[in-house]
Formats: sequence, C-alpha cells, structure tokens
Amino acid sequence: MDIFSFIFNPFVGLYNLIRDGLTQLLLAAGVPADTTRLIVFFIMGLLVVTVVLILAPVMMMYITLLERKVVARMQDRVGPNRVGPLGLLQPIADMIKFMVKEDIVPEGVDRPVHLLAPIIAVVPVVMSFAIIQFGVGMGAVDLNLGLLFLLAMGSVATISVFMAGFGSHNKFALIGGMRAAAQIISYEIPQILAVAVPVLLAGSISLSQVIQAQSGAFGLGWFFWYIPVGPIAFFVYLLAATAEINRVPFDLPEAESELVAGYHTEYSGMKFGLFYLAEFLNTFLISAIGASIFFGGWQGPFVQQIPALGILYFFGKTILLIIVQLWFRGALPRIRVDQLMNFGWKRLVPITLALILFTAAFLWFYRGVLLFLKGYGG
Amino acid sequence: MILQIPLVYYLILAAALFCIGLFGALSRRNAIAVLMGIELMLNAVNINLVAFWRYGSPDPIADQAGVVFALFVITLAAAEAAVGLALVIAIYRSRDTVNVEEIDLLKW
Amino acid sequence: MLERYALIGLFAFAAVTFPIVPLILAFLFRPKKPTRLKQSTYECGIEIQNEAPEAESIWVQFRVQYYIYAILFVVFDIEVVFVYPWAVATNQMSAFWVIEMAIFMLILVGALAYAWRKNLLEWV
Amino acid sequence: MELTAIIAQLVFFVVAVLTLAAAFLTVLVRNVFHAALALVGTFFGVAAIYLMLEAEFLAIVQVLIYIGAIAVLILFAVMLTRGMMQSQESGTNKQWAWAALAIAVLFLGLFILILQVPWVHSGTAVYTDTTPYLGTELLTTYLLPFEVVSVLLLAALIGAFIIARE
Repeated sequence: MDIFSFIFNPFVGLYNLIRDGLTQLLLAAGVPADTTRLIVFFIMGLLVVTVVLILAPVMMMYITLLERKVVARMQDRVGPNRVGPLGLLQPIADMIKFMVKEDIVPEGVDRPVHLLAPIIAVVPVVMSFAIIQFGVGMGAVDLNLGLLFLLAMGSVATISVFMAGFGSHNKFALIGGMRAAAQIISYEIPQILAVAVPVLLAGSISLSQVIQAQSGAFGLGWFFWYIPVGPIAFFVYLLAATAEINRVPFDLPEAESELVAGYHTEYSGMKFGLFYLAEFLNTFLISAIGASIFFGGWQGPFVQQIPALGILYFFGKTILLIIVQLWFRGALPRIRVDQLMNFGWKRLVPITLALILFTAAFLWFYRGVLLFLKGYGG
Repeated sequence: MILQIPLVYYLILAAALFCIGLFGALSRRNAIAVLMGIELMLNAVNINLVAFWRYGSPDPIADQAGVVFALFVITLAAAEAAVGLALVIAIYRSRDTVNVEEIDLLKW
Repeated sequence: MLERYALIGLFAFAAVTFPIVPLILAFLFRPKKPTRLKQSTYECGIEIQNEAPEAESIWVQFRVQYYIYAILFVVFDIEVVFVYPWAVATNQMSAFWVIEMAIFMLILVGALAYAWRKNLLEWV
Repeated sequence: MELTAIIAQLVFFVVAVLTLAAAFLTVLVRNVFHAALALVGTFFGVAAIYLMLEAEFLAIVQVLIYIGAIAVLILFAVMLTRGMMQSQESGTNKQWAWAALAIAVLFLGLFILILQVPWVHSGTAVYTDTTPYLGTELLTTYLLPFEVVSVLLLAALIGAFIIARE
C-alpha cells in the first residue's frame, strides 16, 4: 500500500487497509484460511452497509433543506434560517417533529397492511443505494445487471402504493392510491426504455461498465454528448423518473386541492415521515442514476491520475440534477390527469421505441460497416 | 461453491410449491384466488426448468435452454393472467359475482 | 459470482431494519391519547355516513380504465425484458441483430397503435 | 462438510421455508387482498431461489415481471371486484378436504419418485455474466419463438381489451 495511491483515493485505500489488516489479524490468530475469508467478507460487507445506511438519511435530510432553500429563493423569500446557523439544523428539527407527533390510526383500518405500506415504500429505495458508484471503485456492490436490479426495485414501489391506498379504509386514500398506481405504471415503461439507450451504447447492463464506457475524450465522453440520441433519452428519463415518484409537475395523486393527500391521507407521525423519507431518497437516487448513465458518474478530466476527484464529480453532477428537479417544483404547475396519461403513453413511449431502434441502427452502421471497411481498407 | 446443494432439494421444493398452487386452484371459491394458485404452479415449473439447466446442461453458459424456456413460461403466465383477469372482471360486471361456484351458466 | 448477491442479501436485511428503527423510536416517544373523534376516518369535515348494512359503502366503484393501463403495462414490460438481453447480445456486428429487434418492436408498436386507434389510452 | 457448504445449505433451507410459508398463506388466507400480498412474498422467495441457481437475469426478470406487472394486475383486479368481496364467509368451497387429501397423496408420490431417480450432476461453474450469451442464444437458436412472443402479446392485449371493455 504505497502512500500515493492512499492519498489519491483515500476511501478505497482505507477499505483495503482495514481488510488486509483484518485478514492478517485473523490468520495470525490461527483461523483457517477460508473461514477468515468468509469472516472478513462478512465484516467488510457489514461495514459498507452501515456506511451507506448512515450516508442515505443524512443526504436525505439535507436535500429537504436544499429544496426549501431553492424553492424559497425562486419565490423571492429566504427559506428556513432560524434553526441553527443558516438553518442548517432545520432537517434535524423536522426529524424530531416526526418522532414526537402522535400517530392517529382510524378504526376500521387494516392494521398490518397500514403499518407495512411505509416500510415497503422505503426498503426498495435503500436497496437501490447498494449499486450506486459514489466514486472510482466506490460502489457497495458491482452487479452484472446493476441497472436492471435498480429498475426492478423501482417497480416494487407500486405494491406499497396499493397497500397504503387499500389499507387506509378511506375513499380519498383509495382513489389516490389507484391513481398513483396507474400513473407509476404508465411512466415506468418510458423510464425503463430510456435507460436501455445507455445500456445499448455501453454494451453492458452493469453500472460500472456503463460509467467506464463514458471515459472518451479526456474523461468527457459522456453519453449525453451522443447528439441525436443522448439528450432525448436523458430528458425522457428525467421526466419519466420524476413522474414515477409522483413529484411536481406530475404529483397529481397527492394533489392537496382535489384528493386531500392521496394515498397517505390516513398517515401521521413517523409513518408519514417514512413516506417523506422514501420520496427524497428517490429524488437523490434518480439524480444519481441520471448523472451516472448520462453524464458519466465519476468520469471527468484527470480522474485517472487522481481517483479522489471522482467523488467530487459524482456529487457535483448529482446535486446539479437535484436542483433541476427542485426547479421543476418551483416553476411548473401540476398537469391534469388526462394530459398526464396522454403524455406518457402517446408521446414518451413511441419516442423511446424509435430511439432504441435508431441507436441500434447507428451502432450497427458504426461497428459493422466501418470495421468491415477498415478490414478491407487496412 | 453453489453445487453443495444437491439437485433433489430444488425438485422437492418445486413439487411442494406445485402442490400448494394446485390446492389453491382447486379449493378456493374466489376466481382471482384460483388464478393466483395457477401462478404458483407456473412458478414451480420454472424452478424445475432452471434447476435442470443449472445441474444438467453440460455447458451452462453457451446452452441456456432452461433459462430461455423459463423466460417464455413467464411471458405466457403474464399474458394468461391479463386475459384471465379480464374475463373475471367482465363476469363480475355482468353477473355481479366472482364466486366460482355461482358462475355455472353452462350447466343445464 | 454469488458473493455479490450475498452482499445484496445483507443489504436487504439492513434495508428492512432501516425503517423499523425510527418506527419503534417514534412508538416510544409519541403521546398516545386516542379519542373517539380522532379515530374517525378523515372526511374533511363532513360527517361520514357509514350506514350499518353495507359498511362497505366506502368502496366506491371504479371504471375499467385502470385495468386497461395495467394490461398495456404488462405487455410493454415483457417487451422490455426481451430488449435488454438483445441490447447486450454478443453478435452485434450482423445486420440481422437490428432487423430481428425491428420486427419485434414493430409488432408491439402495432399493439400501441391499436390501443391508440381504439382510444384505449384516453383517461375517460 | 466445510463451512461454505453448511452456509449454502442453511441459506437454502431458510429461503425454502419462507417461500413455502408465503405460498401456504396465499392459499389459506380468506381475504383476497392479503392473499395477493402473500403471493408477492412467494415471488420474492422464488427470485431468491433463482439467485441460488445463479440464473441472475431470470431472478431480476422474476421481480420485474411477476411483482412489478402481474401482482399489480391481480391487485387492480381485486380492487375492481372489491364491492362484493366482504359478504361471503369462508374462502374455500365445500370439497376442499378431498382436494387436500388427493394433493397430499400426489406430493407423496412425487417425493418418492424424485428420491429414486439417479439425477445427473454436471456441476460446471458459471464463471461469467450469462446475459450476453442468453441474448445471443435468444436471437440465433430461439429466433422464431422470440418473434412469436410479440404476436402473442399483441393477441393478449387485443383479447383482454375486447373482453374487459365497458
């Protein structure tokens, strides 16, 4: 472990340091080889999981603060600055508020389903954090099918919306739940098809391969710059993903004016806090994946020489994308149900189907014909 | 590392899942619960297909017949569920019941 | 190849306990004063009429529109499952690679066109 | 039996027991909505079993299609036929006892049959990502079924729409 690689990529260096130290320690203690390998694997896995599970809520809390500040700035007001210096302790105050508010559960409610709905809303999002690559070699797990795993976890969220709507035994919650479920499934198709474009360009479904494939011109060869295909796929992905987590301008199921509060009408206290947590973890997740597959994640100039820069690049791009989503919230009105459904099925799905075929033809032409000519021209 | 689990365990598990699904299909009164039983049976068949691919095929990478077959079974199960549930909804709208025993118009 | 999914299993276990901890903490800290009025379902002010016979009056009937969106979703979800292996298939040099998927997609674009023509997609 | 074999067997038993318990719940629970949620639990268990058989793509397809699409379809159908649901009493019809007996005999027969047949164990390791080879095989040896699937989906869509139309 020479000192240079430690300075240039501290977190991965630290991880290797702990792991090697632990293995030596266990081997010295006379534990047989393969059991030490298992024990070390288990302990390092636990370490990575706790780091990610501490990172996630902290990021979520400060995204709520960022949202209130950015939206406030857009509406010419200051945003929270009372609690703590510059309002930095505001998220902690929110969390305590969720802890101590009374949880009113109306009678006639289907208790197990009512309690399970917020838990199932949070579990898939937290599991999707496993595959995000925070920096060079800094992903908790590098699955061969990372992006498909992410989309599968996204599709599990529909079940929690049904449970919330059905378990609350309330007319508004039921209508809101059904509408939210219809909207989520209508926008899941364009999202999955839009993610298929970078998979086609990179030739692999694993997230680290997709990021690796974007290290073109001086670390700036992102898929977003593949002009005809990249930008369109990115905008379709952003719109579809925003619609899938029911955020403005597609937040019709929670439309305060019409449906009281949609499927989480009968929730209060910490259970509502979990829905709130799931929504903001989703916002971070969508921006992180959008940055990774369209803007090259931790790719950037000099990232090969100084891997530690990768973390700055990744978080910079993700925060920019989060601000774009908050900009949606500040600027755009809520759109009607039929416009929402028409836009999803009649505009986004045909565009993405055409996009995939066009990318395939472009790749075949680029790879097939040029290599063929090069073979003869050679 | 994975081959410590003998093939027989997967087959017994698939057989048990198939029997539970069959019991669900035969003994439930509600049409949607019958369809759920059929989905369980199809899942049991898929487990067998994948188990035989993993333990039986000489070269599991190049020759993935079991996986492809299981993929087509999943597609078929989805199409069957879509049409079956459409039927259930149409019957519910006209006869106002999903109780399998009451849908016996063909019995004279 | 399996070690990665062992870590995902660990993540799943942690992800399940992750929301349960604040729920338990909240259960300990929050005040518990249930009253009859607080416990009634939320009808924004108007008195709810849960007549005795069909307490199920709460379940309002729904149009079939929701189910049609679900069918369309199932059909296109399966198409996506066939797009991904094709996208990473190894024989990407030949022209057939594009033509096969073009046929597959055109038939499903036909399905979408059928749904569009029969204005299935309208939010009635 | 060294450590990894014990762990593998242990994990298999835990997953198998959970899957069968969820399957039993799907079949025995009276309220159809709870049965649908137990069905989702069973699908997760079957996806875990595919992972143990190292069929990675199939495990994720199982979660994406079965839980993301078919379970949602079933939940929508349960919602649409909700009004009638509460009145009927027991969820099973009269001859469930005979059905249970016949199926127990069937399971016993299968159990004995499975134990007697000398299954072949090829046991070659899956050392790399199998999805690209699956894609290639899907487009070469199984090309015709691949194209017929889209025709099947078209037929299913049109059929379901005409049946379910108002």
